[in-house]
Amino acid sequence: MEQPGTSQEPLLLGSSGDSLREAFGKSLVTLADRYDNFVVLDADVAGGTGTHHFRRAYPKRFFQFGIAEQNMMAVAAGMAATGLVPFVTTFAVFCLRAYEQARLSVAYAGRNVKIVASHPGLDVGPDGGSAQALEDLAAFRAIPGMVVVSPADPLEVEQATEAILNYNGPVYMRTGRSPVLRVLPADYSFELGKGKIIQDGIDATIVACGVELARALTAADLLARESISARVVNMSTIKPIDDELLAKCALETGCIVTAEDHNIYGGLGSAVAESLVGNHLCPAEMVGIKDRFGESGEPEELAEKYGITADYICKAVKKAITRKQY
Amino acid sequence: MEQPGTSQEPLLLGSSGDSLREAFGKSLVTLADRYDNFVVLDADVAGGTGTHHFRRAYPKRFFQFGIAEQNMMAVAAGMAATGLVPFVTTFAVFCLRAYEQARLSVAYAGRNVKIVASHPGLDVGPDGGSAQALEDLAAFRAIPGMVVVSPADPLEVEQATEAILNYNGPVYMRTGRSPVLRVLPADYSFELGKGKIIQDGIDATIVACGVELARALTAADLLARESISARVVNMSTIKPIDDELLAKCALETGCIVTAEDHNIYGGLGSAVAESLVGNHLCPAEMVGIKDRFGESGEPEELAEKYGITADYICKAVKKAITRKQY
Amino acid sequence: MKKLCGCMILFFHMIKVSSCKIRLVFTTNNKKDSELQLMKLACNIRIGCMTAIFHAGSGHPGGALSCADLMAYLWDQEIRFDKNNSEWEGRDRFILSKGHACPALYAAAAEMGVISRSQLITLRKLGSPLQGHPHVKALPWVETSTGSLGQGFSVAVGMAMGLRYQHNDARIYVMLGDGELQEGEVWEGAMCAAHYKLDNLCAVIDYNQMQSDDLNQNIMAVEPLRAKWEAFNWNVIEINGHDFSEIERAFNLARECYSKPTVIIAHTIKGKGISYMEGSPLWHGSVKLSHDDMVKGLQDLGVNETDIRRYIDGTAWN
Amino acid sequence: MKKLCGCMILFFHMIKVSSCKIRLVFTTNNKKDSELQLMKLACNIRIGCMTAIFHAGSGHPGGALSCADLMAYLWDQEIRFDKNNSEWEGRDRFILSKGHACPALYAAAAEMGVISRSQLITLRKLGSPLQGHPHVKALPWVETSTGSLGQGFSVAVGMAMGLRYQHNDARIYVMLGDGELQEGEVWEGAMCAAHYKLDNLCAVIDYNQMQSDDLNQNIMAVEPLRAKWEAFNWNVIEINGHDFSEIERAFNLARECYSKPTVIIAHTIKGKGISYMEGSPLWHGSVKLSHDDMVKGLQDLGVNETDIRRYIDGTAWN
Ligand SMILES: Cc1ncc(C[n+]2csc(CCOP(=O)(O)OP(=O)(O)O)c2C)c(N)n1
Ligand SMILES: Cc1ncc(C[n+]2csc(CCOP(=O)(O)OP(=O)(O)O)c2C)c(N)n1
Ligand SMILES: [Mg+2]
Ligand SMILES: [Mg+2]
Repeated sequence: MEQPGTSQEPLLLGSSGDSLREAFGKSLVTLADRYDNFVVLDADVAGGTGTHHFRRAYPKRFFQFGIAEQNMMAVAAGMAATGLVPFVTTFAVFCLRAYEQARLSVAYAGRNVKIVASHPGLDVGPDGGSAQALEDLAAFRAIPGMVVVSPADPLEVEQATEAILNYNGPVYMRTGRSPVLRVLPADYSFELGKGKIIQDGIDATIVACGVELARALTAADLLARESISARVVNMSTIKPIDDELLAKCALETGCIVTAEDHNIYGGLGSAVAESLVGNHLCPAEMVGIKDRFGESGEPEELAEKYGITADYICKAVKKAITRKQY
Repeated sequence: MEQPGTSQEPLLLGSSGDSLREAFGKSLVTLADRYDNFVVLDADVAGGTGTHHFRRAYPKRFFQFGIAEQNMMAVAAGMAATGLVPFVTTFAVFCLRAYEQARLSVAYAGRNVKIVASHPGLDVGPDGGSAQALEDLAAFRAIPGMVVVSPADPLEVEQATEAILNYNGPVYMRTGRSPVLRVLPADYSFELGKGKIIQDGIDATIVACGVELARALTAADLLARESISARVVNMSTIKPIDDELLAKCALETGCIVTAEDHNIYGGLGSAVAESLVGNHLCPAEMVGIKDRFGESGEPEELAEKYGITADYICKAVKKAITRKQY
Repeated sequence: MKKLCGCMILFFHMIKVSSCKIRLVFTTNNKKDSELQLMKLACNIRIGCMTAIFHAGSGHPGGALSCADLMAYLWDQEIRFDKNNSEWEGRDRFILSKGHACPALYAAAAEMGVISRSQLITLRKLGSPLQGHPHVKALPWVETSTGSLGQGFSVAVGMAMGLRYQHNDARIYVMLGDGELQEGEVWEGAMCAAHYKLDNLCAVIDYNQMQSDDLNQNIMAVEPLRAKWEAFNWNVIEINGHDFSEIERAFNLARECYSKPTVIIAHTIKGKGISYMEGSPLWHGSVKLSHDDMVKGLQDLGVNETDIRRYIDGTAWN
Repeated sequence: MKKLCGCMILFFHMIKVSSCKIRLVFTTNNKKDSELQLMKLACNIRIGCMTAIFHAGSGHPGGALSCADLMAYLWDQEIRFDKNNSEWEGRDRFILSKGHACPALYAAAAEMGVISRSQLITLRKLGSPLQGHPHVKALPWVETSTGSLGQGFSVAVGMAMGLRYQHNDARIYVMLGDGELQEGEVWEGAMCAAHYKLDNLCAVIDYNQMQSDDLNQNIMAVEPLRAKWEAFNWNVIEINGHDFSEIERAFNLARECYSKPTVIIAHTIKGKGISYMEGSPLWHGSVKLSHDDMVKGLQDLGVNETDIRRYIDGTAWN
């Protein structure tokens, strides 16, 4: 297909380090040979979403739409109708710009489109509150049939990218902006729709997703020093939620703490709450942003100010334990 | 202000009967004299949202934006910045078109804009699934600081319209398309942020909003015949949710059933679940649309097919009762 | 009406798929006949729209009737499709971006034998595939789900890109309303289609100058339309959307235009064919047609008394 | 540079509010001086941008520098405001719709005394009102929160409508990027502003021909710009956005245009003033400026060694 303009490769300044977005961009390159039917769509933020790696490696499978997210989303639905599997990529907050297109042209029409959003939550940092999407998990979870995924580290991003490619249907996946640690074991294996116990414990379960998993693991370590044994679950599929695992954790540990870089309303905490009240009851505390917008600052500073660090998770675990019913 | 075009009043075909949207349109007229600082914005659906009443009565305070919801929403934010209180009115599904504008230009900027959406849920009927917004409560609930309201009958619409006008901040309010019964007592008084016990009971609490309140009341009557005493709460403010009342109901009736014309994920049921697991625990069942899109049909037929009639509420109540812990 | 050369190219496609619809090739000699035939078809589409909306109890007649002639030409003359295989990869794609006008689409499909005529009276009823707005999961041949204005156009752009990427030279036709052009998404899509030089894409604007509540110019003026599309780098053709020879010429020119997408601005009359609807602001949005509306409307369309009764009681197509 | 007649009308506003900024009235005699003064101001704005972004560790220098001259003129010459009362109802409104260029806005405000210069080095830091994108709850005088392209423009349209409705004849200025014009919302707003004949609205396009990743024409071509805005019924003025006499002429023409909104298409150079940034595709998006980048950049802006050191260590404005 004719690509307009020059073929000069613009230099890249956005992506940095071992971030979820970088992992995503590189995974696309890795997967491209084995899956020749997917294409990547960008809205002038390839440097920020990690897809610049794919653009360099597979320029013909990379489509640029400029700063026009609504059109990009519905175009993806059209491309999917011709048999391609489009990855729609932009920042999480700009996915919200195309929310109704994702609803109608993608989900209602049943198109096999993968929406992959970088820059979610406070993890966005210095760009400030306008750019820190705290609503995306809630908004996309509400769309019928939309699968919602938020992997925790680069290894999981790689596995999840392949898994959503193998799944036939619309998916919304969050990556992340800031450099992250590898927290999952080398033998970890992502399964769409399943949570995974990363560290076992008996006094409480911390259910986390995305960048909060690392904080949950730190929290578990801190709690261990106080002889509190916390189980840590990586709930990287937020929808469909793993009811079975949640019921098991509720039963075995008696209380749950959720942790997410998202508004406390509508996201992971909400999905867990729905599951608990409908299945196996147990008290839960939610760690997340308490219905406020973010602001400029370094992610760690913001996590502290907005109450989503390991310390806050520890506090929530202790509170949850006091609320246990048996 | 100069209004382009003719002043010919287009005839009205959309609105009908004693519906929530009609009540809303008429309330605007009633309130206009006492509140001279609000204006009404429309995106070529005034016949459908009820605002045609206001247009006829106050043409200079009525602004037409054509089929361009994004612009309308952000324009409203700009108007609010000049001291006006804009009502942004369109169908619920087209409010989603302007979701990111509602997030940034309205909520993040802290503008006193009232978003009022008609045509939510299966209640939309024959227009079909594309037009039946099952996501709006979830999506708007996730926006920090956004108040979310869904009144149950014409009387409450009238009161709620005035209440949100008196509240200084962004609000999303659902009305409804189809004719409804007046179900609230004449001495009912809406309070923003408060649920109201409409009918008392001891075995279970049905927490409903919007058109589901009428069905909840019918369900309570049906249950009474089987000697099940169900309390019915009108939870017309979905955010902030009335935690206190929910805790009281959980304590006093031991189980809760939520009922809403919305996806079971993210809306009223979710708000209630969040509250229960975080405060006074009790089992809950959710009546709502189970993550599917709607389709064409009459509202009552769809309610039956998608499981949100009084009968389904009854079934849910019975199930919830079996799950009671004491 | 299709130019012979176009048809020759087409031929190579068609021989591969024996069941696909062979289009008529009109010569100047039988032009009158062909036009009469199209007029008859358009009239049947209008009857279908009226009958479907009447039985549904709601629907948007104005914008369905204004595009009936365009729809007749498109489905009878322009669009390659195989009515027995809606998945045929070589088919042209037609997308009704102004989805509320779907009665015209369903009626055209019924005339073409894609669906049965008797299905028309199930429009908007529970369980019917004829949803209030076209839904691809209910009717695969509608290509995409529409109903929220602006989106179908972008989806069409995506199909044009996707097909070209896969070296499929099928064409994409998308019909928009004039009020729909107020949606910013349309201009995003317009910019994109021109940027990618999508000459396999042809947009048709049903320019009836009215939208839901009133004339465009009273709601939100969209003029000058030609200048707008030219400034967005499209090939622009302006025609009378009720004149079949102009319609033919326009689609032929569109097919011959290289490296630009084409937009056909078709001037039409909202409610065309039904005397009491034409020019009246009453029939733009969703309405309920009364028994009298039906009688008078079908009379305008030249239907005889007996048949009118049969359309009204729903037995016409039994 | 403001025409005297414009100033006379203005005068009646200004006498009401004694504290509000009195604008200079330039005559042809002192034109050279005034231009030199504006060049100096623009240079200070550029120094402010570089220093703020350097200390922040991230930010978008390219698009901040390209609009520095426009910003200098706007804030020094065009916009009525009262630096001691950001809520003054008679103030003109300025909205930076391309919110990522806020270092230029903050630096201009610092030069005008709206904020203190020393605040500039707190850009993007926790607790600073100088958010990564302008936020009205952190800084009331920025008028609205931006950062998501396209929205600020619609908000400006809303302010123009709201002020006119309330018989307030303040003017609204809104600056957009060229990449921003790809957002459909801009064309929705453009259609709306022309429909309502908002001659109190003046849009400025910082036409640096580049967006985040590359030249517009490689990303998504936006040309022909003049034809687009004309087709959307705007008064269009095209200028060199680095030439103060052209800038002056444009704003004067805008003020004199009745019954149409005006758009000033200002041709600019991304990264203007910093030799290694101009024309290079490296500096469009958010970047981190190194120590060397700062030294070289400030040298280009004519800053001496001692001052460079003080900008770098953050003590320049102590
Ligand atoms: C995004 C969106 N907003 C609003 C509507 C409601 N609506 C349905 S039809 C219509 C008028 C359409 O006018 P036009 O595009 O001119 O269509 P036509 O005149 O051909 O019927 C409107 C506003 C919609 N379907 N989609
Ligand atoms: C809706 C939206 N999409 C994407 C972005 C990310 N973004 C920030 S700056 C930019 C490029 C802007 O280009 P242009 O408007 O030309 O600005 P300038 O060249 O003046 O910096 C992009 C894509 C955004 N801010 N908003
Ligand atoms: Mg029309
Ligand atoms: Mg630019």
